Amino acid sequence: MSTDKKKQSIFTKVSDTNLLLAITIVIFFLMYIGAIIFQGGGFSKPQMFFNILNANAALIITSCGMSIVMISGGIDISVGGVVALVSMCCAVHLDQHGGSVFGSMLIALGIGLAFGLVQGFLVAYLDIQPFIVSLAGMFFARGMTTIVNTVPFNVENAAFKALMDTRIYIPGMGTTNKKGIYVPAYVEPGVVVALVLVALLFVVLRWTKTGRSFYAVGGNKQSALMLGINVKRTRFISHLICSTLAGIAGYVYFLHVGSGSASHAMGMEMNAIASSIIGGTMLSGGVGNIIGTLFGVLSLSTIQNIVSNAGLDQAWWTGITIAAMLCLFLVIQSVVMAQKKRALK
Amino acid sequence: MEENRVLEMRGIEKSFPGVRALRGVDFSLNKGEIHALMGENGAGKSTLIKVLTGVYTKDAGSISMQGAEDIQIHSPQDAQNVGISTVYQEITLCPNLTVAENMFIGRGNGRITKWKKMNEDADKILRSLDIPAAATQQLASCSIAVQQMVAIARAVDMDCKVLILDEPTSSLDEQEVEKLFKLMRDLKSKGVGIIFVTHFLDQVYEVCDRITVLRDGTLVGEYAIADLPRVELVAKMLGKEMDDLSDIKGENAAYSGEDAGDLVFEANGLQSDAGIKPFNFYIKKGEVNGFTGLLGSGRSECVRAIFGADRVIGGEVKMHKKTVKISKPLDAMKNGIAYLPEDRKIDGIIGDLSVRDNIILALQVLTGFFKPFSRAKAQAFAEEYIKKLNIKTASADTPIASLSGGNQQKVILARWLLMHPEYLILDEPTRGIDVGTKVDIQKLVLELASQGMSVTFISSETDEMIRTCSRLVVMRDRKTVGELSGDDVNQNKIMETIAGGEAKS
Amino acid sequence: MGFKKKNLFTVLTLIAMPVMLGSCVSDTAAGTPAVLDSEEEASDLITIGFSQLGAESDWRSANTQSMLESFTEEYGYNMIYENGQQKQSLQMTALRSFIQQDVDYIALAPVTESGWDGVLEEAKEAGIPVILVDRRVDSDKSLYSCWLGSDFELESRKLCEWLDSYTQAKGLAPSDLNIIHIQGNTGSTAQIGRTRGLANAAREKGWKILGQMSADFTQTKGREVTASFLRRYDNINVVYCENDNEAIGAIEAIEAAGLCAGPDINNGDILVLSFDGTAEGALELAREGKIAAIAECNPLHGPKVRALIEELRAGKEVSKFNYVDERIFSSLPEVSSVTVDGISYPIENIDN
Amino acid sequence: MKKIDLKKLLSNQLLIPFTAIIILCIVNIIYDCVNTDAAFFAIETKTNNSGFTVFSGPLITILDNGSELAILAIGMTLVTAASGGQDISVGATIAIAGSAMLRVLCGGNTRPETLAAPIIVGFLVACIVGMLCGAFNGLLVSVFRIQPMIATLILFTAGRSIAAWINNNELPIVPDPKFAYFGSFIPGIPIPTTVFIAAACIIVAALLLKFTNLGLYTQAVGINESSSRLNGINPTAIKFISFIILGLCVAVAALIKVSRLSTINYSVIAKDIEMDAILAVALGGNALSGGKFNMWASILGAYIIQFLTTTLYRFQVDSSALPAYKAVVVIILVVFSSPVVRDKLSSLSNKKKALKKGVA
Repeated sequence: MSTDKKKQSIFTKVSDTNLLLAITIVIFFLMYIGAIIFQGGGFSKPQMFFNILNANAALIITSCGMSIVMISGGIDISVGGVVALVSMCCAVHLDQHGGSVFGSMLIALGIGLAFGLVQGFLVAYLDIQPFIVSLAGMFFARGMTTIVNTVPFNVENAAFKALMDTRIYIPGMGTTNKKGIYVPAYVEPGVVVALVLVALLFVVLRWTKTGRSFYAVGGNKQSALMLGINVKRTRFISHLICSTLAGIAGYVYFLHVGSGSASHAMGMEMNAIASSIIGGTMLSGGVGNIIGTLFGVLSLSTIQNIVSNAGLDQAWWTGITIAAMLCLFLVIQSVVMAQKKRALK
Repeated sequence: MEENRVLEMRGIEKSFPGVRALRGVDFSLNKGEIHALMGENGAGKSTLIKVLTGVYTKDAGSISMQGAEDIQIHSPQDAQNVGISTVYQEITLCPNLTVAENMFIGRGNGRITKWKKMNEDADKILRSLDIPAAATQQLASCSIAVQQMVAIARAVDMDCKVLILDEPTSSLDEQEVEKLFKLMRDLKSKGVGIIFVTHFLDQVYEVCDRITVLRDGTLVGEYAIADLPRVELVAKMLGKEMDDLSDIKGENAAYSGEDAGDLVFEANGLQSDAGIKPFNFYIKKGEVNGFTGLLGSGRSECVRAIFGADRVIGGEVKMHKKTVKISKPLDAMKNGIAYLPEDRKIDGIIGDLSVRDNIILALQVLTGFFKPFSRAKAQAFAEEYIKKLNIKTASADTPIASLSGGNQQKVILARWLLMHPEYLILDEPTRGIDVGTKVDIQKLVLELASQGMSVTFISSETDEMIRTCSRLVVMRDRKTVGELSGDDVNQNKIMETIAGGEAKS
Repeated sequence: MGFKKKNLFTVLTLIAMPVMLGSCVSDTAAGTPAVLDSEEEASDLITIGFSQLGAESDWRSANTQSMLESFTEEYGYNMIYENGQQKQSLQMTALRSFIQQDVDYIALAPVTESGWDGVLEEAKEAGIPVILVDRRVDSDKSLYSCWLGSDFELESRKLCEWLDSYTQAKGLAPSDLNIIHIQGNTGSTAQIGRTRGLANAAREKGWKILGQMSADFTQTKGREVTASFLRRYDNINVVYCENDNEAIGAIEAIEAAGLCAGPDINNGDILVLSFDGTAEGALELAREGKIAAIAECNPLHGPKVRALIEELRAGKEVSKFNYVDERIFSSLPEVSSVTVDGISYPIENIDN
Repeated sequence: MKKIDLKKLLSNQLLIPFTAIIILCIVNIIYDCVNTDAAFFAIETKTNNSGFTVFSGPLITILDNGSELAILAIGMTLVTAASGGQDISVGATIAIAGSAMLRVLCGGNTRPETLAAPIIVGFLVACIVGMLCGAFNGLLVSVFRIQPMIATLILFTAGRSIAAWINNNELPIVPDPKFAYFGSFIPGIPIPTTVFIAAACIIVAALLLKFTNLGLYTQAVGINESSSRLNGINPTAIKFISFIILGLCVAVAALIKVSRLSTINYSVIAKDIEMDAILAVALGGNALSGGKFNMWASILGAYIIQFLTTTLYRFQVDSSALPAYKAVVVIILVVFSSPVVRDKLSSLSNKKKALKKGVA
């Protein structure tokens, strides 16, 4: 018994997932507090945080989908394309075909499901590399967006504009500005959808059978098979969920932006991957947490706000700081994992 | 099927391209019994287990359990449903999940994982089997031994009637082995039939009730522990009739060149991070010596330290009495040392490359990055050794992965012989190879020795060592326990040293 | 390197990275006075948030530079500048963060005309006046205090008048003109004005417009679009570009296709027309005659915007639409001046 | 060769690229018959603006525009073979290398009259910068053992911003007309210079593979890293070298891309070229999980992608709708080369054969 006790240092007690989650949350709060101290101005007001949520509701949903695929050992870089395709199709449906808001929601879900079924089948049952399948998915989605409608345009449909402008006011968090006017704090409906999905996915991953089988398949595909888990079905479902979430995220993005354009959600898939990694998901599979991914997205957008508020008018600072942060997290993860492995030897 | 029989296998046949792995094997297991399955490498032990667990499907024969005649097992799930559970040597659990999850996942108990109940059940089982792990602990943070016991706990919790342990103790230290035996005795008292596949003789005599011995795919016999003394078991495993094979050592005169006696390679206090204790070792020109001992006694780790395959952390190495620094395989190769690794699949062959590329690889690395062989030269090298070692291959272009085990081994051997090494290390060169190729390889080794090459030969088949080596270093539990030379190199002496007595050097 | 040493090395870089990152982000933050001391002496400095739509062309960079130079401390202002990178969503977030940062005035150069109602209402509720720069929005006029920019349609009508008088001087009938039309960002005020000017002129004067395609005011797209037109038609003699960068790209495509951009339209040359007149390369091409004529679009809005804000601070009423004065350049002597709606505009040569 | 037995040809790696070329040729021939004026295979001579006779026609455009992709395919094949992963930072590194080159050539002011340094110096700087980026990726992949796609995601995110930072977001234009020759025509020579550059790179690659063991070692490391280590190869070094070589290819591609416009646009230059480069390697029939590779198949794959793009342009397909068609082609090729489908097909054909034999 004694040898095992010696190895029970705090390091090995906490599971990989929780350890990386702790790192992410600590760094996020450090950054946010740092921003409040250094940048004063907007950050001290709660609405700034809500603005981050409003602007990134779609990214939160896609990143959760991406985390699920990464946890089960795959990858899906078509999510950005799907978001752009969904917003264009809904825009065209609403304005040119005079469709209803509910009809556009069905279209969004339909596109997500379609991509999920095709890509899931190719990856799980034909055993083709997820990278290539989703690369083709990205090409197809980006191409179709311009085929559906070449010119970007804003939606005029009244019912939709009403939905777009609905604000969910949060009592008591507003602030009165210099001119003595009370500016209420509000959140967009998309944010509510995103947070509900995060909670739902957390429950799925934590408690349901399929949720746990994502982790098992991601941890070791061979052992998962021997333990009696249907590996093919699990990988199929992971891709299905990821693309369906991309469909929903597409609608949330459409709600936020209110227009269809081929250049929408450019590079969103890379931001989703970056957020998942910052959130503690490992691409090698088996490790990851939805809450971590949520904080990953928040960290990413806080960095973007810090950089733009710092008056750095050149756009390049955001790219460099995000890359530096991603590099920092990757190196921390690889060192922590190596440390942990050595502690067990 | 008698009353207390839990498993009966009759006339099991299984063959692979070129090799008949199982020839009409019978096997029976009683309730509440620990039954050892013994046999040298390539005797068909693992094939029999894989047939029983559904990884392979049998060509002929019948498997029947209590109350179910001639059942068909095509997948691990089928075996699990019938009550046969297996714990493999490389543990098939998910390191990233918690102990409790590994015990209960994939067993279809409802849609929702009730964490609290699952952890309580897991803790109850772990405590009942006295396994030092907490249900909420991540599996990767437990030691290999604990992980194995968790796998056993999972099998037990699925109320399995037959529990197969495939070489569970190969990477455990004494305390952990003791804990495992206590667990096995508990299960035996609860009526579970346990098949214990192992190499370790003393472990068999300590815990098993009956032994089945296999050799070259045939059933040698089934004996109770009491009426099968240790030396007789070894004899049955190695097959008596192997002795009257001509003593090929005599055919080749020992190397008699004028520098016959001087030292080619010397190591003192050599130690690597692979967990072996510091050891001394030397080999003269034209001498064939060997490391012997049971599986897991540290034989491979010693030669990997010599070759620089593992990270050397201590000791000194001399070539022709001049100290040399060997920190990585390339240094050893430059000093004329060649190493045929133990595991062909992981360390030997480069699967998709052609036979020709596999043969010329080592010499190519030595010749240099900027001096690739011309196509013709490489083809000439390949054809020379394909003829010399009569490697059965369609052409020099076929990928090595599609060759049989024996031919793959010959290609790797050709790779190192092409380098014309001064000192050749062969680690289990004849494992899992048909008997014909085995004798070829043994003859070749002695022929090379007579031409002045010094060879270290490692094999778990002691008769092979006796027929080829003039000096044997005996290993047990990662330490050298003795050295035999001259006429000490015989069956009984080896068995004594391995079994435990200090051999006089 | 043994794993131990390598691991030490990684820990060192880890510590260095955030420190370096932190210092460079914070020191530049401290560098620009705009943010740090906005709390203490907020009283006398007027903070103004400027959301520029991007940095896609030289005209845009000149416009940004002029705004930055005219709202510095000596004039009693401090400006928070945000680059929208051609994305409406980024500009909307910028405006919302200005509202949070409690700025006194907001200047907005909108990337497209529509979709601004929501955020402009928020600014109105927060009592922050909004001044539109360069491009218009289709939202209700009450949502912004005023607009300043060029009269794009006037620029285009001046250029079309020049084309008409030049081709007549060269003895060409309107029907011999084959024009391809390289448009700017679809939906932007500049594009809408300059397209409407050409469309009306073509209808009145009977010109043929062979093809019309957007090149987003960038040189790369300008080159691609012109190249694809040249592959499809071989009788093109006029290329109407909606900014300098597109014109530079168009000329490169023309030369790459083995044709010649120049004044001699009668035997094979292609007349290239352009707007803005700020890109150095374009002025150079105009001097050589490769660009026949450029309608200036004056990017220096800074001083005029400051004047408007001074009037607003003094409480005076400000007219809704204000125009900057603009000229038209050409190095070809045939046409000396053009008259539009009775006002005559001299054709100035490039140097002054 | 005696009777070409179909089985060997069928399993040969060049099967996919060849079928793709044949299909595309047929499609173009049909297009030619439909509208008589367009002749796909004709190479006409035209005089360009500086009065020199130049070849032009669809075939020439394929060779001209496909050259960057072919050069990148060389580097990408080695990286995929050695590290078993993909480098998605290629587009961004082209932006960095191009920006550095322009910074050196234009000496910091956006509209220089004369070159601040000779073109060769600019190119050398681009090579160094390209190799530095390759080294950064190589370090993360080989030393820190981070998955290639994730390691290169860092440069993918930061690349275009670094490029913009080097030139302070200015768009400098190179004044010297000689610089533009690389991207277009050298006066007097009818064939576009990019074709020569691509040919030179392919020859260098051929020499590299013929006169060094790079090919053998890369494949050995890709297939079985631990066994190659035991044979004296240093896997970390081989992976690192493959990223450095890709860095060089990036520098050459940057030279061509920047000289086509003699200026640079950070967000648009070489957009999504990394996806095409990876596609080229896959079209060449090379496994994306590393190991055995055929360099010529990848280069062929690169030209096939350009062949497909040019064909689609001839069908008046809008450039931004093109990826959709490309996606369909990729899916078809990948499905037919996937092991599962191949087993199904071969078991199907065996059944047919058995049936025939049974019947006969």
